[in-house]
Amino acid sequence: MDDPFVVAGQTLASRLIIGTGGAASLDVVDRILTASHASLCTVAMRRVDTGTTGSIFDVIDRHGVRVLPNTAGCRTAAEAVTTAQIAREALETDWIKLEVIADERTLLPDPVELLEAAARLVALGFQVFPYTNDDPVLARRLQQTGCVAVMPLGAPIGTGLGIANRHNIELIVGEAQVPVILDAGIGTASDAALAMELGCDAVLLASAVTRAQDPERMAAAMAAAVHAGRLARLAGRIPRRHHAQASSPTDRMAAL
Amino acid sequence: MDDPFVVAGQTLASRLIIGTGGAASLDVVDRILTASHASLCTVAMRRVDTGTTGSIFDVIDRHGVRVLPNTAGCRTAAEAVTTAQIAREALETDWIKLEVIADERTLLPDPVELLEAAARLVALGFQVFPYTNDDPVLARRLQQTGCVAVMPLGAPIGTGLGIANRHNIELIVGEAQVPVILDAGIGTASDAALAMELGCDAVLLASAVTRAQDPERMAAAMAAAVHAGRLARLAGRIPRRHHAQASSPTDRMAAL
Amino acid sequence: MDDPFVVAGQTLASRLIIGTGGAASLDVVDRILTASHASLCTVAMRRVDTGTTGSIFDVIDRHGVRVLPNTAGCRTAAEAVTTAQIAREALETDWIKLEVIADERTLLPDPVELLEAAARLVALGFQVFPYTNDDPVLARRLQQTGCVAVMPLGAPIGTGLGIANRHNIELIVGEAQVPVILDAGIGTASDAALAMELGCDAVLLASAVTRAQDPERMAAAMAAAVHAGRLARLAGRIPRRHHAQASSPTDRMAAL
Amino acid sequence: MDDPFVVAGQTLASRLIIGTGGAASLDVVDRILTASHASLCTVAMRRVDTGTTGSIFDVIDRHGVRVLPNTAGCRTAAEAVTTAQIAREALETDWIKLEVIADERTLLPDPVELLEAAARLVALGFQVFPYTNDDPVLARRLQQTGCVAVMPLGAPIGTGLGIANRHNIELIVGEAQVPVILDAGIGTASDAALAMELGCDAVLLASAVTRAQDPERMAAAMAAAVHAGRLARLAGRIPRRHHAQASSPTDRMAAL
Amino acid sequence: MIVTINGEDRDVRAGASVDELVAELTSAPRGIAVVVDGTVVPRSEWCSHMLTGRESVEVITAVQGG
Amino acid sequence: MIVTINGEDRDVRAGASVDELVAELTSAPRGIAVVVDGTVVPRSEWCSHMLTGRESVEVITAVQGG
Amino acid sequence: MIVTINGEDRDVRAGASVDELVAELTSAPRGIAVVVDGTVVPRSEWCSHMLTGRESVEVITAVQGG
Amino acid sequence: MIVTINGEDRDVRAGASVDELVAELTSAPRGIAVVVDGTVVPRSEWCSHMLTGRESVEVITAVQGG
Repeated sequence: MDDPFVVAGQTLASRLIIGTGGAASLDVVDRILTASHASLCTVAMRRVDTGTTGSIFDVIDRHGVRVLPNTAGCRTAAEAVTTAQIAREALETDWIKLEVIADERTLLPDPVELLEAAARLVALGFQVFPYTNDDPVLARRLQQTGCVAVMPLGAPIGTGLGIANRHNIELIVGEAQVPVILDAGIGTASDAALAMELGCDAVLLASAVTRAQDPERMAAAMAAAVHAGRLARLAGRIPRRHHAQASSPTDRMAAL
Repeated sequence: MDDPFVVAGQTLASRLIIGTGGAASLDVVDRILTASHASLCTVAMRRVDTGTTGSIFDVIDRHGVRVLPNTAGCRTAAEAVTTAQIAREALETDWIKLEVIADERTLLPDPVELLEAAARLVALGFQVFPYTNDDPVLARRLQQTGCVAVMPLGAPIGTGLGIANRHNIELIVGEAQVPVILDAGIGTASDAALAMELGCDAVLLASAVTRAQDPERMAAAMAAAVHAGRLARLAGRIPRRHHAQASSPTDRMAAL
Repeated sequence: MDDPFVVAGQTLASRLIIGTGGAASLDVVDRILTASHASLCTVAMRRVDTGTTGSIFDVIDRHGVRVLPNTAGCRTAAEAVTTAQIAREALETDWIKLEVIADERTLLPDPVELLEAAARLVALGFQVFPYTNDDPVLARRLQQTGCVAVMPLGAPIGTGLGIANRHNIELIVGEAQVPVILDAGIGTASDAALAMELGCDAVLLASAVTRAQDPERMAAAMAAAVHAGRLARLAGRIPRRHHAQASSPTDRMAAL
Repeated sequence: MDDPFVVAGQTLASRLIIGTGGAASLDVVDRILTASHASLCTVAMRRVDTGTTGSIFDVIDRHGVRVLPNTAGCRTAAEAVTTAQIAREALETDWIKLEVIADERTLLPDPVELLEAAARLVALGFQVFPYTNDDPVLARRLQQTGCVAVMPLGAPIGTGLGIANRHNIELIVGEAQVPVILDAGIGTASDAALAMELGCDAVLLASAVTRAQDPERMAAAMAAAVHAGRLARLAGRIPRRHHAQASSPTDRMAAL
Repeated sequence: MIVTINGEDRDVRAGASVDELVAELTSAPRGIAVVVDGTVVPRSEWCSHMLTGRESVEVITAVQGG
Repeated sequence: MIVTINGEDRDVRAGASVDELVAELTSAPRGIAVVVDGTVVPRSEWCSHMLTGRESVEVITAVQGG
Repeated sequence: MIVTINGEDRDVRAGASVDELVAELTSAPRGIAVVVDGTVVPRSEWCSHMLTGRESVEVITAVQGG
Repeated sequence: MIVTINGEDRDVRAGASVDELVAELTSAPRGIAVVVDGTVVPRSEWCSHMLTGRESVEVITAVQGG
């Protein structure tokens, strides 16, 4: 592999990170992980449910993927910090996807609480992966705080609207000192490819795969799309032109 | 393969068709064909150049790809018909990519000459693949004429502007009785994935690969993108939503 | 008026042309014409309905607007030519909005029948205003045929999708020898302003006003939007920049 | 006036607010104010320049427009607060356009410093008009702080990129308790109309007018565009449709 | 005699002119064109153009549209 | 004694350890963290951390999410 | 005595008031605010606010901007 | 005799066949079509199709394109 994806000091084999939420069953998660070739997946931290059979751990173990717990549902820095500590204790990882949302309707991050939580978690030794909006300034501040990546949204969680503001993603990528992971908003494969073409280092998505009509096939689609977008970024696309340019020779035409 | 691409009665292993124009050398074409896994590529018909060494045939043979000659540069139905006959005689194929352009600046097809040429070539026993604009009515007429595929543009040749009018491509796909091949305008991988997501059966591109900074890598990108877009189309994407939808459980949260 | 709109040798006071179809009543048409300040409006030619009271002529007379009959509903050149002759006889005008549509679902023009009809009508002495798709080549051919204007669509009739393909409209405007009138697809005021900014000479719309919740107010909106877009075109907009540029002085700041 | 624009308890006759920066001379500002019919314009606070002749006050007086001083160039809450106090002392107004930018390249607001400054200025009795990014959460927080309006950007200052993220503007408008003024990014008239159609209460722009090739004419364009967009918003646009809908009757056609 | 007017068979006076026929349909004949068997009949010929029966006549006017 | 576990009051053995409490809830205690009155109790202290009653205990694990 | 006015050291009359200082800079003192060592001096205090030397004074007005 | 080949006048043997003419131009005649005065000459007729002079001949092959 001549194009490794390194984040928080670890090399990951895939630039596609799978969020496991929204899948109809653990079996679907299992098949998604197979089809996506992901090497990192997220989980949420919730109260033990004595009624459930099977565990996300069985699936994760089977695939040998690394786990990235999140703080989904937290509304304050304090909640997020405690949730991160719970995750570290439960999962023996100091990686944390930091989510501090402002409300349930938009699920958008609260910039103030997010920054506060990031600073405290960095101080506590966490490797912080913050889910953030697409504001280049907030992304910069999160990096200054010591986050190991920044994870701007393309559009609000679960909307499938793609990348609403390419310009902001380009600005974030243009000055980033840590990996940029496009998180949230992806609806279909071309969105994921575009994220990579804009220069993101990886893509994190859940609903686009888990809630697709055929999650397994969509997982394969996303794997191919992230790969395609990365290659295209590295290959250097042709410039956009206003006028046409022939792709067949304009000389040596037969006189007919 | 559970999703074969059949056109003109032939099953092609790849939904990516490579235009060979614009590549710096035959060696580049060779590497593009390897990286793209294409099973069909276009060539133009031009006067024999006694000064050149090597031949496009050597490359084509080496890869075992089928060849699709074009009528690039033709401005009238008469020129195009003769050029198609030349191609059939020289290459022993009745497949022809029909291009009848209106001018050198836009390289857009002339609808009247195109229809006329298509009708004559169908009558002469050709398998006609017309390069057309994105007008659903012209696409319909070409099908009624007996073309084996329709090849609408995303944007003018060589511009890399992507798919300017998604709505038209959707209308064409929605009523097509023959394969729809997106031809021209593709600039990068996400454009190709999008074409497939809109329901196109295949993508034909040249400049986006041959004129990329690293043509070989872009060829691999396009192969992955077409595959990704096709899978995504089949997988059934999530609907676009105005409001967010959580991908982590909203119940069983810890009280912190 | 230092920026007259001249078409077919006539100077029109307004660059907004109103299609009267879709309005709930003649009274609504009346109020739309007042609010829009239009100086040209379209009508369709239909069988006399002995059951109706009032006439579109009363409204037109009251406003002193010029009338532009159309050939809406015609599917062949022959039908369109006869309809134009009917209109000329009935309305004593040789102006004709030429519509030759291919089907009822898309209402898109049939390029072949359209060109044929245009040529015949020009030969018969009509001032032909063809409703066309956004193909720059077809627009060119219609001009060569002797049409006094070209009227490309922004999107299919009644869809309100705005201008689907700005690039094509720019190409048409860039080489036009006659006025370009954006016809069909306008959904709201900013679409109409955009059409003018792209260089169109006028905008023709019906549904966007007649089917708006408040047609009278939308008519006023469109009048203002066309005016705004025209002024902006003439004023010369600022270029798009990737990076910001301050609009307050960066020197002489207080040291605080 | 049946549609008054009320902000901070004042009724303004125009929904277009002019930024005076970037104009080549005070004479140009004068003509822009005439053409735009603005009733509010911004100024910056800078060191007295003994070498200049004429004063922005003469122009402002002549037009009877209200003045909205800004804190342009400030990078911290402290600087912004002092600048606001300077402005209040100098101009005898407690209205302040609050800008706290993060860097000179993007001129994007720093969310943390902005919130801090807003809170302090509200406590000091100012009527705070914060220039903010398009984050709905930050907009909400600014309102909770007591700002009398929120002024989200369409795109970074001076870029002319229009409204990069319509979805965010719609989210902000959808929950706003105070007027939403689109500030920054406007490039041309249709952008301004669009802002109003999305539900903004007013538009503030400088470069789009002051740096246009013909500032006076562009000022008139913007006035018309803001008016058009507002009317269109109130008039209720037609829904977007995938398929066409005829605007001429489909019955009573002649049999030809 | 029977004439088809705007798609409906009608019994009209034998030898009726186009002019009469229009007058029967509408009292305000402004903005009207008449097509008899596919050919437009100029208004100047309405009085002199007599119908002989079995013609297909279209009497057309302008309505809201476009 | 009464302890609130995951939001429900439960009657548990007086002096029960966190370890016992977890064992009662789940047979496969992998991937679990315990919070007592807002503070995470490290796994190494589960055996030694005795409950005295009236605590609020959260027993948390990983589930599909994100 | 030396006072820094708008970033430049200037020699001003010992004991000069803010009012005098502004008058020296501009003949039309409308729309002006004065900051001495980071604190805004209200216009009502310009006459009474005497400088003692070494102050940093900012004399600010409105200009095109925004 | 003079024949125009691919736009250039050439002196060729009187009575030369298309086959000879192609052989002169290229040693690897695969993928080639010949047009004489606007009509494609099938490969099967190359040997028998003799030129008489003043023809316009196009010798065409496939190149990168499209």
